[in-house]
Amino acid sequence: MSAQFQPIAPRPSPVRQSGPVAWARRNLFADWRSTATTLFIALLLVWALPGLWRWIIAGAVFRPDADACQAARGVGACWGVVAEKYRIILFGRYPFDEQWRPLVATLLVIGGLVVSCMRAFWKRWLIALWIAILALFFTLMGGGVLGLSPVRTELWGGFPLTIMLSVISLFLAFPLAVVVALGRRAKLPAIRTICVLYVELVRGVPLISVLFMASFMFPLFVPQGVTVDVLVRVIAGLTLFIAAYMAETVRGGLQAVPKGQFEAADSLGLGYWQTQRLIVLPQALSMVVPSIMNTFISLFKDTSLVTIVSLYELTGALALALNSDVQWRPFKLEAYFFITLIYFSGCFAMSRYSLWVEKQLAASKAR
Amino acid sequence: MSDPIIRFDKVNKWYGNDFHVLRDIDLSVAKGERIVICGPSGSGKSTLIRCINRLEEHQQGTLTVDGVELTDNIKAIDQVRKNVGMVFQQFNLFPHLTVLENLTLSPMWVGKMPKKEAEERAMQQLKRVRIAEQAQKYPLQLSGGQQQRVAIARALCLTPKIMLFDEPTSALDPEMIKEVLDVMIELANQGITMLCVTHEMGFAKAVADRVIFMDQGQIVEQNTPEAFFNNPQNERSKDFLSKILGH
Amino acid sequence: MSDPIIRFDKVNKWYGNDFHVLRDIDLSVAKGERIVICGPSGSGKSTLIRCINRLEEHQQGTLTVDGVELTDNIKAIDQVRKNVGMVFQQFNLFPHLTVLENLTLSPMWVGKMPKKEAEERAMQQLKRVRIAEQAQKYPLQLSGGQQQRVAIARALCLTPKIMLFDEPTSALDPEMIKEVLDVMIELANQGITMLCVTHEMGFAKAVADRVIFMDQGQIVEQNTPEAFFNNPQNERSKDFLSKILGH
Amino acid sequence: MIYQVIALALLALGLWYLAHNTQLNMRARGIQSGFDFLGANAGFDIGEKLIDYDPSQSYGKAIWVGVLNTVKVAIAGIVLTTVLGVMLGVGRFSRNALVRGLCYGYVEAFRNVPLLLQLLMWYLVFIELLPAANEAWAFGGLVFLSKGGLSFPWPTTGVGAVLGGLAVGAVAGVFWRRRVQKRFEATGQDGDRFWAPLAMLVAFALVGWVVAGMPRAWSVPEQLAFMVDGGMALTPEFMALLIGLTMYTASFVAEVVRGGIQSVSRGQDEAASALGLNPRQKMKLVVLPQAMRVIIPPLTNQYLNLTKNSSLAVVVGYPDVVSIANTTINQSGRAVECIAIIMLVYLSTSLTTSLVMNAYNRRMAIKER
Amino acid sequence: GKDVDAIKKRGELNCGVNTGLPGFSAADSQGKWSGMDVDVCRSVAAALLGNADKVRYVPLTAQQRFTALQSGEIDLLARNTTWTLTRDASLGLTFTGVNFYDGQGFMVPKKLKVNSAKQLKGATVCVQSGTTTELNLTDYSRANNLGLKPVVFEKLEAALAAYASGRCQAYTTDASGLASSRAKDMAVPDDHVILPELISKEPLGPAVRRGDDDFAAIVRWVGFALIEAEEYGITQANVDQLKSSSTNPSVMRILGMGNEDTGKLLGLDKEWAYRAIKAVGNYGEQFERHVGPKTPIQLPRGVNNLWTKGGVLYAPPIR
Ligand SMILES: Nc1ncnc2c1ncn2[C@@H]1O[C@H](COP(=O)(O)OP(=O)(O)OP(=O)(O)O)[C@@H](O)[C@H]1O
Ligand SMILES: Nc1ncnc2c1ncn2[C@@H]1O[C@H](COP(=O)(O)OP(=O)(O)OP(=O)(O)O)[C@@H](O)[C@H]1O
Ligand SMILES: [Mg+2]
Ligand SMILES: [Mg+2]
Repeated sequence: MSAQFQPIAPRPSPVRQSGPVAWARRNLFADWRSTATTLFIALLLVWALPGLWRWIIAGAVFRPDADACQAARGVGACWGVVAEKYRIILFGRYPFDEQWRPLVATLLVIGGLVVSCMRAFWKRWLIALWIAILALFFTLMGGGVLGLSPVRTELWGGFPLTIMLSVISLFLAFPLAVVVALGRRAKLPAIRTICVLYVELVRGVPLISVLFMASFMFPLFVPQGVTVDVLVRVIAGLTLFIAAYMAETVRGGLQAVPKGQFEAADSLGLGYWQTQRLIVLPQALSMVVPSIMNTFISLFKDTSLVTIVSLYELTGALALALNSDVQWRPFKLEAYFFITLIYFSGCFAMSRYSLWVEKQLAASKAR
Repeated sequence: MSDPIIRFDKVNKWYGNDFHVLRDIDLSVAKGERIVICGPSGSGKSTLIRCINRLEEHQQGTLTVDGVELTDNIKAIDQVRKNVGMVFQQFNLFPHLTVLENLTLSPMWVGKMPKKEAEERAMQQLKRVRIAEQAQKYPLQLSGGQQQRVAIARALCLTPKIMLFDEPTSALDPEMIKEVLDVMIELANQGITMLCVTHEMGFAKAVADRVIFMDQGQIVEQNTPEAFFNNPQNERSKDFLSKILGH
Repeated sequence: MSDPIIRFDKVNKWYGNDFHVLRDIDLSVAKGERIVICGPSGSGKSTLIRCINRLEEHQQGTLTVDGVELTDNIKAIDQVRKNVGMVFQQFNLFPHLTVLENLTLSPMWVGKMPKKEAEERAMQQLKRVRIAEQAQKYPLQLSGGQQQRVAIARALCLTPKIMLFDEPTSALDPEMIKEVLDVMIELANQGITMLCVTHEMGFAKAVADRVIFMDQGQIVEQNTPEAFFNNPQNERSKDFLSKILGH
Repeated sequence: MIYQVIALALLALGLWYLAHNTQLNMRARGIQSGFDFLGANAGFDIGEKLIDYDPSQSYGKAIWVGVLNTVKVAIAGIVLTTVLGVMLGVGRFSRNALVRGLCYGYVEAFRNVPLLLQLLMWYLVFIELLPAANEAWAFGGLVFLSKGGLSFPWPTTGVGAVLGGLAVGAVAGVFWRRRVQKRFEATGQDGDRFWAPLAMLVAFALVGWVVAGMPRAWSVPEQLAFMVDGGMALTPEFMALLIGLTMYTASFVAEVVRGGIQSVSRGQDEAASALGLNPRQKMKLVVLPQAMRVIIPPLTNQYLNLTKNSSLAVVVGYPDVVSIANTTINQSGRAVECIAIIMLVYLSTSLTTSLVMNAYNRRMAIKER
Repeated sequence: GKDVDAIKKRGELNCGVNTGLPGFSAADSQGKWSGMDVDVCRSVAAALLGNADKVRYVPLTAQQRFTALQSGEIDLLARNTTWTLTRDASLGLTFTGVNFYDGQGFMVPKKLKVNSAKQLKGATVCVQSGTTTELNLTDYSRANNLGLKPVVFEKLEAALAAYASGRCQAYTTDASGLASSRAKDMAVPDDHVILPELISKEPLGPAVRRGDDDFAAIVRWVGFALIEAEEYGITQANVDQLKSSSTNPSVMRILGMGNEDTGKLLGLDKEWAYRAIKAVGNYGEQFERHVGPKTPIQLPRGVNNLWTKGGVLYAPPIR
């Protein structure tokens, strides 16, 4: 006697909400204020775009021809400066004939980064891969074996140096950050205090004073006669600096692991280190992947400061390329745009990626 | 049946373009009627009652509340919202305001009522839900049951003709459920029109004039509580009831 | 009564310096006994059972579990935890591990069992809770009821002598509660010692040997389920029962 | 316990080792140390200064000038960053897609490029594109813009009176708002809370000017042989630093603001709608007060970052504390001491800020059980 | 001494030089360094290590230089550094002599039509920070009541770029630097003039860290040897020939011929000066090669001539 349930078949919505006209109505001309704003901005663009177009494309000089550039000044950009100088900008003072080596080395590291970004490759062998990549990187850059002529570190420069500084510092800072973060949550007050002091002190000062210390005062702190390559000292400075920030990030992740996880681990009889390693860290770290990405982005940008302590990474190499060349120096702005583009593409790609990871994490949480 | 205060007429709603969440809903609610809505999770219960004060908008059919048809017209929506009180599962009290401020907010800013008068009315409603002594505390300093009672009082401060409840007890501890249900039963007895999404069968039996069972965006069955619980007409309702009453 | 497997002897516990949460608890649990603990929120039920595997430590009195007295001695605690399985209200599964890995974690790392053996045992337990087919999924891909059953299986993988349940069904949707209760009833029938904090009276009636009612950190009343539900001896229990059975 | 003792001992040993080496090294190399040099004659001039300073004064004073310069750019930067950042952050929620897009584009463009590079570019733009100081662009003969900077007229007298008028106007504005609030509470009738107080500010400032005898003695910049003199001048170094810091930090502030607004749960918004509040009331009464709690801590971090980043002034030749300390290092050779001073300056700003912030957070914390 | 030992052990001399000052120290795009200051490094390396190429150049800004020397980052500072009392006495370093006598001047764009520094009233002047230049500018401005406004840059290049773009009306540094910059760093050198006033004495010379007098002596005497070489007409070209055939006792002493061994007293072998001359030539040759009238920098020999030719170069005798 009881009725059968008869579902009404779902129909598609009568109000199609897509289509460019509908979109524009909702997003550009919703009411008079919106319409006015749209028109105002459109006018601005109409006013500005042709000039920009002329400067960037139409009136620009693309050939490495200084006289043509000089003639086009004020009308069009001189991209010729990039065509002329890109090798010094990208590789600094690295011996000209050997520049394929930094190129290959950099591509290797970038490849490694791309691979590491893919979830499917988050396996144990990734660490081995990185060790291999870095070993190759240094072999290629430094030479001295396999018939490669030796190139000393002070000749390393440009983009490879930028990449190397950021990647190495990140790798070194990471374990330190984990230890400090765990230390900040330890029950032992002495250890906690040390960690807190470290983090707060480092975060309180600007990076350039840390770099200055690392590059010029370091020898005062060690016994006489001991010398350490300036590159190594700068990396140490960057590492100590970034680790303090990363430690806070990791601590955030640790705090976000619910108490219930610890209790469950306890009730299963796991010890402190087992709990940290098997339960807490995997969850905390995967939660903070996006923030670590962001730390990496700022590290990548911050490496530009090492030019202040006379290392010729990308920004420094640009100064090297142009400052002493009267012919091309007037076109610094164009050269700046060139490396801006490099930094921007790197950072933008990474920040997009970190957003994507964040979404993935949120999705996996919500099932 | 007197003139209905709420009328759904072939109301359809979609989320996005494809997700058909309310399907051909026809429903009339008379003044003073007390309705309990139940059904499996995701069946569209919340969506249904949120359409009534236009927290969600429907795309097809007509929905008339207290003589006002709900369209894009902002005036009409404001008009309706003044007459409809709503209580949420998660209470949604404003944590940065005291209990009293939570209650006077709308009367003062929307109803343009002087502060003193608004506070008097608020205290009345707080007494009605029996927590007048908590007026100066902040919401998060109260227990769940108390918070939900504040939420009810806040809705009552609008002097609404209709009260909507969306699973008001499901975020509460067993003991607190009773506090809240008691307050709701009192309200029901005062003759206010009431739509309540809940699985508290005891409550349904005690106060509902009608139980509505929904599944997959449709109203599958509606009946008096006795008839519905003792003798569900539809396969789907039977199945559902066997599960939630089974233990 | 045979030799008790759990013995509270004048156990007292404080949170901080002032908050006296367990007061002079005396309780013996015999091997194979099935106990349901109920009482108002904040009465110390959770604290009581969490003392048994020392997620909380007591400050006064002696607590002996399976012949081991619980003190600061880490060895003893490990010993006890191996024999006591616990199921939490919020499941507390490890979301980054598959169901199977959740189950084999403790046998492998604490019990030093080879992986294969641990997995076999895990599959057995998954079958016991009837979700063997979900072994390769991640916890968050399962429904609440399934998650809680995994949590039970995980506790069972310790081959515990005692199982503790802290409101195992209260975070579940009405429809899922039944799944979990069914599994628990099966377990109970297999004769494992069981302490369960719950307000599911149906369950208590079906399987409990004894119901313990707590209030303000004390055991107020203990009795067989029939006696307790039909004829509570204490004012406080009467009051409580009237509330939770009232609706 | 054992771990703690070991850790402490290791730390102490490490520190001692470093200190010991430093001392040995300095002694071996005959480097003088100590802070006595702060009293010695500095001998160099500083291009921009907020207080009287001349080269015959001490290093200490010179560094203090640098600290004030840092504070100047930091405060100006913080104010501008806040305004710009909030506008950009709120713009992300605009109903107009162009506004949304522009705000998004801005944020992505500016936060993904190193600040150093941006500073260099701004400075380059200033000193390349503007006319030379001897042929400055003049706007009405009053405002001059050139490679020498931005010069504009500045009253030589009566500033105090006008400021006094402004203060009175501010008080009057506060009173007005209080009256509006009272009337609102009494009758439910809301009044104007923004325009009237603003009018009062302007009016009282005018009154102040009149009371001071309507001074017309402005110092007006004028074009000299190879510079613009007089009035108030902002140097290109300062402007490049300020604009660079502001534009960069604002992109982060915009994200903070956006996050804060998004953090207010949808339930709050819905509850407010259900109570009949209109969108503006919702924003003002429900969303913003709650968003502020989320926004303030990261916002403070951005302020601190801005202050720390102002140390990049050295690349554009603005005499901030780092730049002057570096010069001091060079003239006096006291590297360790000067670096210590730099760190101390920055640490004390961040510590003070954190203390203030913690106090604020405690006061604003939502009261819970 | 220990520094000498350390350098020998390392087999390389760490030499601090300017980041880029044509004629004194500048690297070409292959990274090859050259200039007067670079020759100081090379000659010392040749004398001490036997090979002028065993030098690691550390480019330094004015601000970094003393810290770098104090901290041991470099062994020898050859970076157009002015010898002053304060620096000599309080920085823990020793100046070993002067390799260029200079004075500070101003460069201004020709179109300003200024022909004396006294006309620069109120002008903005670009200057590198942490230099004596900065101090002299201040003194001069005060003494003549000019109210000059300094704009101070960390790096020479930045200061120059700012001047070149017109940010400052004048640029000030040592006259040699002005000439060098005018020639190499200005798009059209003739658009700029160097004003006649020299407002200071700037004896530029190499400095070493205190604590190893032996090393200081080596650097000092290598410098003297190159001046003496000019006096006696020893050049890079004829040094080999002279070494086998000269009979002039002074020349023989300098080149370590016969049983003359001046090197022993310095802890070196007897051919130390020979190697230095062979590597970089005598002082006059260096001057001609790097900054002389035939170079783009076009500096006259002026005071930097031998005392016998009206200059102030007067090396103590090597004996
Ligand atoms: N804003 C939204 N956009 C898209 N889908 C939504 C949205 N809100 C709800 N839904 C979906 O619509 C369906 C009905 O939702 P609704 O909240 O009305 O169900 P319900 O009957 O109240 O369920 P519950 O008992 O779980 O509260 C669900 O499947 C839900 O996932
Ligand atoms: N870590 C803690 N620190 C301080 N007080 C605590 C802590 N944990 C619990 N309490 C307090 O101890 C009392 C007893 O807590 P317990 O969780 O045992 O109660 P319960 O009977 O399980 O209540 P419920 O039914 O709400 O779970 C409560 O008042 C609680 O607020
Ligand atoms: Mg719902
Ligand atoms: Mg509990």
